[in-house]
Amino acid sequence: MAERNWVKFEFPSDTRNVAFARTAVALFASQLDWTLDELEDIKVAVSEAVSNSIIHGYQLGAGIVRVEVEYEGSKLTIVVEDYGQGIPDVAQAQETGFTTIPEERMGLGFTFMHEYMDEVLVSSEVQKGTKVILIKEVPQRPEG
Amino acid sequence: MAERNWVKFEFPSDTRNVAFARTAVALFASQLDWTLDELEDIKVAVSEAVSNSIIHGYQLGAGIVRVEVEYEGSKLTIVVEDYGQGIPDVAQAQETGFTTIPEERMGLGFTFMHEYMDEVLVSSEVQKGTKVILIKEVPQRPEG
Amino acid sequence: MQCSFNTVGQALIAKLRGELDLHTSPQFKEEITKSFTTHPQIKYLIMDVKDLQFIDSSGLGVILGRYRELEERGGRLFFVEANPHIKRVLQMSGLQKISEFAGSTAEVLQRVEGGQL
Amino acid sequence: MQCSFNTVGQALIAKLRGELDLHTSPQFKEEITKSFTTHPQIKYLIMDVKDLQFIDSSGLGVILGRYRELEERGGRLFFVEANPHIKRVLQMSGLQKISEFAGSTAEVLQRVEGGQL
Ligand SMILES: Nc1ncnc2c1ncn2[C@@H]1O[C@H](COP(=O)(O)OP(=O)(O)O)[C@@H](O)[C@H]1O
Ligand SMILES: Nc1ncnc2c1ncn2[C@@H]1O[C@H](COP(=O)(O)OP(=O)(O)O)[C@@H](O)[C@H]1O
Repeated sequence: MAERNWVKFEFPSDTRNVAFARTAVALFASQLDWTLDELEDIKVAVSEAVSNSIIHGYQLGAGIVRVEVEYEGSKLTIVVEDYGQGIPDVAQAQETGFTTIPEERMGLGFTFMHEYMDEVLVSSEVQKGTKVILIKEVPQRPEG
Repeated sequence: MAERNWVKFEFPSDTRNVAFARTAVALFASQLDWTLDELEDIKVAVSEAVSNSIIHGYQLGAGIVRVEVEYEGSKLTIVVEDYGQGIPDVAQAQETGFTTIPEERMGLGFTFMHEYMDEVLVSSEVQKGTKVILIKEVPQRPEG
Repeated sequence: MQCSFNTVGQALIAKLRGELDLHTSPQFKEEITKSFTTHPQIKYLIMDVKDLQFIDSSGLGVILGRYRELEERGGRLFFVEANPHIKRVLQMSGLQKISEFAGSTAEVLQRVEGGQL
Repeated sequence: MQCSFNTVGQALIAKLRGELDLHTSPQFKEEITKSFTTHPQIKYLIMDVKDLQFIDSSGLGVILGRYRELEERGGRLFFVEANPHIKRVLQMSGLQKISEFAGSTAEVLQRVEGGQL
């Protein structure tokens, strides 16, 4: 059981920062007792959420992406937030294969987030921005 | 020559976060073309500055540490800031061997920062906090 | 991310190293598109992903784009030495249904050249 | 950070793995202090730092603290298989003046047991 800890960071919407964001989150998350595979899962989910803020939220233009990572006990919560164009229908956006850029994208970002995390909560307001909350618990492991 | 980029992060004053801070800074800094040794130097300097905020700034109590990393061209600037007890005499504090906790510490933190970075700027106000600016340029390397 | 390309008859072998994501996939897309244009005979794409350390849906999107072209040419897509993480991502994306995993490039080439495909 | 201890005659061999900083040094301090207390015969401290990946002034402080005790006992401090980064930190801290680098633990033990010290 780990005592509560957190980090918040923000960076410009720039594709160079996707790798930084997912690796920094995994670095902080590694204060908990994940397997390497679970850390890889967390990286994919963060990569998808941050990429979405950059491509969809800011349409590859200027903007700020904020990431918060927090844990308490065995529960890890990651918040990825942008102040970009927002999502009109968050349920539809999360359907597998749904994408507003079909020429380029597969509509799998949210599907990956749901697959790799225990819980994904999306809230968004058009012209205001989008907030994605990713939750994952360290599984109970047999004592070794 | 790298186009400007930056990240800001903040976390609670907690010794668990020293390793996170130095590794996250090195991770971001690695967008520039450092050698592994130079990245190691940056890690030591950040480790010293963040440790100082936690031990001296907040005397191992509660508080927030803020870190900003920014680069443009070949110049990397790191700012480590706390809102803790501050330093009455910043020149004296930077003397090799000077420490206010002689039973435990060696007074080498600032010496390491000066040794490993090109420039170190310290500003502080008693009861307000301390800001340390660490600057390092990627050396010109022979084309290879 | 680094990628290198090699053609053997109708096969294009693309070797990826590093991380394929939103930032690095445009470079990969450009280079593989160039290979497809300069080698119109290509029907088999062999992705050597042994040294690929990370891939997300942005990276997969570029590979799927190439798959569509292969399909028009009546070709096939192979992934060589995929680690479990990459296998899982491919499975989830559905790319696995339209492609095959293989243990080595040589093995795929043998099948391609032996006319077993 | 993990540390393990071994005594051979008057020598204490401390093997460090991982990162020694503000967070991890209290644990190391506690364990090495215990070893010094339970083995009052110890005069030689051999720090095996081959697998030590990081050290800063907080980590060095703990080692220096032990050095002071060794000095009172007329002992010596050795660093075995220090990488260039760790050598540099030790040099800058002045700890190098009061200690010696060695290539292997066996080499130091030989000198200690051979009465060459
Ligand atoms: N941060 C965001 N800001 C605005 N729109 C978003 C954001 N994230 C997702 N979306 C919308 O949701 C759709 C589905 O997202 P996703 O499942 O990640 O697939 P993809 O990124 O491949 O389009 C996107 O095409 C986009 O329209
Ligand atoms: N962030 C800080 N807040 C308050 N005091 C500080 C801070 N950083 C350094 N100091 C003061 O400067 C002194 C010297 O710092 P340093 O060279 O890092 O050595 P050490 O940490 O070993 O004491 C400290 O002992 C402390 O009094």
